[in-house]
Amino acid sequence: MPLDLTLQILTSGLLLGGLYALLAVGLTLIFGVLRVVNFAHAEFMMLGMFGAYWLWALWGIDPYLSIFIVVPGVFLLGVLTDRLVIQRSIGAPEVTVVFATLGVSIFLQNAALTAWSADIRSVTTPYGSAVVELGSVRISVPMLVSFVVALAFATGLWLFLNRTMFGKAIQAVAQNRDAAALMGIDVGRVYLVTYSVAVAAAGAMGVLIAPLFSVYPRVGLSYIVTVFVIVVLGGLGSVVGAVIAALLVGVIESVVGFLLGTAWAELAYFLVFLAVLVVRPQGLLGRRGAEVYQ
Amino acid sequence: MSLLEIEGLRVSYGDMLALDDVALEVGAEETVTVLGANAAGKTTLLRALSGLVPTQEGSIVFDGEAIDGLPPHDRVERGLVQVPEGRMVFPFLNVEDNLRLGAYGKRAREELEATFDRVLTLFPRLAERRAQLAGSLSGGEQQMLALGRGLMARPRLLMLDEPSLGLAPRLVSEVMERVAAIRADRVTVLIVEQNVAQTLRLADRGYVLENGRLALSGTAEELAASDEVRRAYLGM
Amino acid sequence: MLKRSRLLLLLALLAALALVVAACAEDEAAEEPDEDTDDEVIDDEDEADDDDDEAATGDVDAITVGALFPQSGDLAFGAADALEGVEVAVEMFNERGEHGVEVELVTADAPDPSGGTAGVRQLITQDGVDAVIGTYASAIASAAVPAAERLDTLYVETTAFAEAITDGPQNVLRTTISSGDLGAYASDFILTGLADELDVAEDDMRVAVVYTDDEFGTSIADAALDRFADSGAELVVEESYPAATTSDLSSVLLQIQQTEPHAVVHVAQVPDGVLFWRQAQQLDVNMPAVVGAGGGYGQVEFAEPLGENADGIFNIVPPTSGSINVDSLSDEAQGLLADMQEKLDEKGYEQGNYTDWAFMGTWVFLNEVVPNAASADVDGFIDAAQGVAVDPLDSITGFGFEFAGPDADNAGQNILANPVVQQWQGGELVVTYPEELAVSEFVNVPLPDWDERDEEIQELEDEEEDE
Amino acid sequence: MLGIEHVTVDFDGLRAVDDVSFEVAEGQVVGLIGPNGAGKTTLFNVVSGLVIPTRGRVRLAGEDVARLGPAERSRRGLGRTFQVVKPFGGLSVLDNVVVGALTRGQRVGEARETAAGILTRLGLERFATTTARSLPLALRKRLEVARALSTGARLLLLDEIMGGLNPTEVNETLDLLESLRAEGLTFLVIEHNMHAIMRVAEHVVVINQGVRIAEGTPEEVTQHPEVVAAYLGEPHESA
Amino acid sequence: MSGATPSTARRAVRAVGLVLLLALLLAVPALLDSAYWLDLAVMVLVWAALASAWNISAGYAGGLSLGHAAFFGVGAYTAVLLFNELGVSPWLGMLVGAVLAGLLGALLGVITFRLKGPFFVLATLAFGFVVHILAVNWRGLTRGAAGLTLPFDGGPQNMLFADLSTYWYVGLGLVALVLGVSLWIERSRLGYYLVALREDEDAARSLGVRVVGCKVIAAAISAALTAVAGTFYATFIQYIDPASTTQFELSVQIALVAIVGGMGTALGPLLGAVIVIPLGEVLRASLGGGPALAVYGLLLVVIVLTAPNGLIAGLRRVGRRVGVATGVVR
Repeated sequence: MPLDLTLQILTSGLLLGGLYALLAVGLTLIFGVLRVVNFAHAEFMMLGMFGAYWLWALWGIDPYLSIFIVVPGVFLLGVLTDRLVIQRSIGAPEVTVVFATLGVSIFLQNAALTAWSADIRSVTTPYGSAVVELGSVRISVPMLVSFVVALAFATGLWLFLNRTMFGKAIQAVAQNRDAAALMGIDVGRVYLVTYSVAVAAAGAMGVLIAPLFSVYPRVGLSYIVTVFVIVVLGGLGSVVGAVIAALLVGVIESVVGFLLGTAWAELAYFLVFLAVLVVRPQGLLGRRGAEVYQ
Repeated sequence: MSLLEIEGLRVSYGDMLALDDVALEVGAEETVTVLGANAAGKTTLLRALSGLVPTQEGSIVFDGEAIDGLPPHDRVERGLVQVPEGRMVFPFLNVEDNLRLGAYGKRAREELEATFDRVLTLFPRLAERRAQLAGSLSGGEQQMLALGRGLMARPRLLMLDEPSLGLAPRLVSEVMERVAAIRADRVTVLIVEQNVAQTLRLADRGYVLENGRLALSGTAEELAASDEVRRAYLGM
Repeated sequence: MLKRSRLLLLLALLAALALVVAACAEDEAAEEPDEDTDDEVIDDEDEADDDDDEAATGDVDAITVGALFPQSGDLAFGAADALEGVEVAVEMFNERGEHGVEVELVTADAPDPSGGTAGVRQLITQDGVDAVIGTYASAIASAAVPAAERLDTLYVETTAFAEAITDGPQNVLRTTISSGDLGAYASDFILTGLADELDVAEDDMRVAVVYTDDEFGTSIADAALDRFADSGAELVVEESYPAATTSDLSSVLLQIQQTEPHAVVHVAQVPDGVLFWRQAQQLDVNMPAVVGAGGGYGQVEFAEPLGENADGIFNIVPPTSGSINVDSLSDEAQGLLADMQEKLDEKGYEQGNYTDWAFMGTWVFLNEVVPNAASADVDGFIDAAQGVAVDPLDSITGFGFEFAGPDADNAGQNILANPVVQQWQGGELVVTYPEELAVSEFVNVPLPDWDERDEEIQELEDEEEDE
Repeated sequence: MLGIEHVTVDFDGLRAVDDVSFEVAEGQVVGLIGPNGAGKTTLFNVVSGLVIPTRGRVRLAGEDVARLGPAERSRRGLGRTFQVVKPFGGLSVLDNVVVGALTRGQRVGEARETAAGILTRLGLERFATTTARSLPLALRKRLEVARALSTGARLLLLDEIMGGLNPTEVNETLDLLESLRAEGLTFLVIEHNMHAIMRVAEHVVVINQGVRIAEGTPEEVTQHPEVVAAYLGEPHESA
Repeated sequence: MSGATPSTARRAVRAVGLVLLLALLLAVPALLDSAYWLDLAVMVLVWAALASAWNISAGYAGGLSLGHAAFFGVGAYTAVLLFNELGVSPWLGMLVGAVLAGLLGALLGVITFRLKGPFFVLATLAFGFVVHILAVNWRGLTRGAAGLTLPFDGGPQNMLFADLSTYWYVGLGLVALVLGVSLWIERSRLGYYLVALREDEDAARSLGVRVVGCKVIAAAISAALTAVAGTFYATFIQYIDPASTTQFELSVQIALVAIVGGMGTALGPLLGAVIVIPLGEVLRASLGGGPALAVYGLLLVVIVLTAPNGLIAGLRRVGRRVGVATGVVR
């Protein structure tokens, strides 16, 4: 394979991985802290996309501006979801923990379908197809932007978790909820903030990819399953692991897709996913103990 | 006036009764111990006091105010602090972070640096291991950390759940010495222990729980002299 | 536990009973359907009472037809056009009254395959219809047609393209094309008309086929691939992907870039269609010609986000009055079209592609098949259908009608249903091939390279900045 | 009957059991004592197969059972109770015991009879239809014993079954142990109630901090200075 | 033991109730004078069987599977392919499908028995996707998304009936089979073991319960019964494609029906099907597909949050109250 082509394939894969990372980091954080697998995660991305679309379609607001309106909106929706559903499912029987977010996902998807129909909509921006050329490698500008934002978010989150008192409180809750409560940490508030920030990140991703991808109620499906794979590979609960795994999966998808075809790439990573779950449930990059389900 | 007053406390998990009609009192600057066999309800009592398990009946009054319905962090804010059984340090955070998290509440945070220095003086080992992950400490060190972390919250009433659990005899004595030091610092202490003899030497008064009910109470001397206690817990 | 064993015993009994009853019921079932249908018709339609007796003797004077389309669920919105087409056809037929046949229309909802089966049963056994007209969605039709076959009833398919519909069932007349025809026609066009225009010999053509892994994508691609395999053209890329879960097509595009095909057949939905073109531009993948086959490529939602970049992209579809040059149709057909449009206006309906196909299919069935049927049952209709011969220029859709015989592989298929080639020009789809139906010339053949277009865009951006 | 040979267990770098060896002869009642957290329960988990030791071996009736899981060990005659009781909360008391009887290979009907018999013997028959979850703690401990017996075990590991019982109940339990022992069963017993241990155990093993610190008759070990220190933290003076 | 034996009055009520129910069930085709409703009734039976079969591995053994559509698909595809390619009667194809699905279920059981909570759920989800991707892409066998039509080669010997009411009776037989197996499991050795494992795995193992064996057998039985329902569905609809047989959404709905009704009981999933399927149909007919599914989602959330034991638990409470009020129950 010529070098140019190889570089282009790797770059495309990395950029794609960047998109996944923004979803994966939030999903893994929710699991790590709340021990809840958020099946509704990609629906918040979908809502972010719709937010960007409508602000653009109705008032011509550019997605890179509307992100400052949409993300707080999605954050509030996260607060609402957390209050109404998530907090009530914590400590409940397993069936509640698993199916409550699945129910939220079904609800949001179809509420969007009801409100906005199954029509497929696209945001058109002058930079939608803009490209930066790095030697012979071409990098889509919106992809690059979301890639940078994803990495910045992941880095910021990492710094927040490790450098601030509240971040450490979040870690404390993840490591031992009861002990954290006994330190005077308001566990409910930690849950609320974690969940809402994570889904707001998903909403941000929705806005960022709006210039590239079409918007429709079921768009979340294209991502959620891949992101599950990533989060498990990276080790449920591990932010750093999620980022690395996201980039890895992006590259694998791109390379296998080029060599073998898209359909088989999908099959391949599901098999890897199963194998990892069975052989090393803490993930390829996760630390031992994180997989213990409490 | 008592710092803590409990009356008619009842806790159950599902249809299983864990505590039934428990009444107990802790005066200011007193050290009180709760004795009892495994699963007699001692840990449940402390968890109920901290708000980690809901109570079905009865009242908990702390410093003249009913705190029954308050969430755990509000109770900590009022100075009702617990060092839980099994230490429960945050294994993937370092010693310093563990300690600082102890002072997470608003009241404690105001004096964080001063308390921090004092705790490190009290537990020099922790000062040496400041940057080490808590999970990598030995059992004794983890217990010291848990105690220190509890002190960081500037407790008015410090509840200790089995602080000597699983420690070597030498360490047990060390822990007890620290508890005595804490007590000398005019902190009120409510201690749950299996190590009955040492605890009774430390405590002013004590209660004995049996199957979730209060079976006996009295001064430490009375309890230590009680045949029942001696036979059941001292193995004599 | 005593009670449990008792319950178990009862259940075993119940199971046994159920099986026995099932076996008994089956004995009766063989003769039941016909009786059922007749009873219902007599019960339900007082007016038709006498006519129905006569029908047994020969000519059909009155029939009931059922229209089966998704009226709820995700597909309802798109399917509304089709149902309206059927409705208008029936109304106009009754108003004209040329053949002395009275037609009653009943409708049923079919949101999904199992709904399709249920709808067919409802129409045939409850409403006593003599034929069912459907269905808009292929998967639903694939379930509904066998269900009607089981009840010995004719199924007229006006709008669904799935191959399977005319691949086996003996009770079907499909008035529209099958998806295989779309694929085959795409290949034919690439190898002939397009090759000419690109000035490449057929045997030198390099082609790529990229498609979604759904029924629509695979059946079209299979037919196209078959046709290419028989030709001298070289297939350089064949790639399928799941439309619902694909968020990146760069690997496909890079393969195309490497192999430089002259033409790409792309069967897509809207989101992946848009993504394909946006990424092609980003990756600077140049394709001289891209031929879509309905689906995403046929919709405004596809072209709009691409703006000028859509100009010159091909799309293969069955023609409609809206896309062809209607002036070339026969006067009769033009009159019919005008009447239909008047009727649509009257009822406040919009005319869409599916309106045309459903209208014309129903119209042909009512005017050419029903009056010539010896009896109002599946045999009578299928026999009568053999005599149908409608010229393409006598149809408002621009394709004619003639049905494959019962012995053919594709029994019941309208073998005159030929697609046309459209091109996106200025945000609209216009027929550019074959010439007799074309309303416009080819543009952008071959498609300009991206760097040439980038300049245009750059200029545009500069202008915006100036403002 | 049971041989524990150089068993060591590490949990995440912490040594819970450190090179412990001892034997339990057939028909014996051996007491295993030590302060809370000494590693007694971990040792039980090693013997019953729930924890794989880092090093060392367990022999059951002469057979090395290292490769066998808990179920297989149970089927070789090993029964146990749990210190933190683990009833099948949603099942009735009778059904809890039926599960054990079934693994002996009995049919459901037989198993129910066996279970009912065991409940009667342990004085639990009144609670047969009660949901296990709603039993008081003392009775749940007894249910643990009933369940362990139901498998037809020859060697029973009893983990603090007398904790929280009143003196009368303790005596009843001790009587039961003695009668079972008379039938040829072997016991390894963890108990805090020294009085009870003194009465039933002929041999006592003391561990502390995962290390075996003494072994002998109950009288011997209670005099052992290291044992006294382990329990009371310092040389015993006041009593 | 006086409380264990039901009173005579109670038994009499039970017996009368059962006979009435049986009569009612047999009379359904006559009562439902509409193909539409009878059709729906048959679908209720399909879902009752599916939810019941799911319940065997999820309710009794505690493994919340989100991949059961895979087994449904195996049952449907095996029977249809055997009939279309080799002319094997679907009655036989049903057995082959059940065996295949059973083996597949056992395989899944072997690789997932150690996984807990969300890890198990995600593993079954991935497994479901693997089967779905194969159904879509192994086009040589399955014809991919184009799906397979079961030609109407009528006659009971091919499990194809012109008459709808016959499907109802066969469906009743199917439900009776699954319910029978459920009840048998409940009172058999396996049932005791499964519930013991669900309640406390360590305790069960220490009593000699073999974890792998039990979980694998439960998974296999559950998968095989799901496949049987798949075959029945295929002969009923006569058309199958990946979207209607192996899709993730189908797995979710199977679980949803069982959860709404009540997991871990033999009758709960049946109740779930009787409520959820007609409700879904009515909602869809009156509100349209999107809103109906939105209500579905809300229903799922509300049920798992407020009544994780399902509606059957509530029904039982009401039943007991009525019983007490009428003096039938002491």
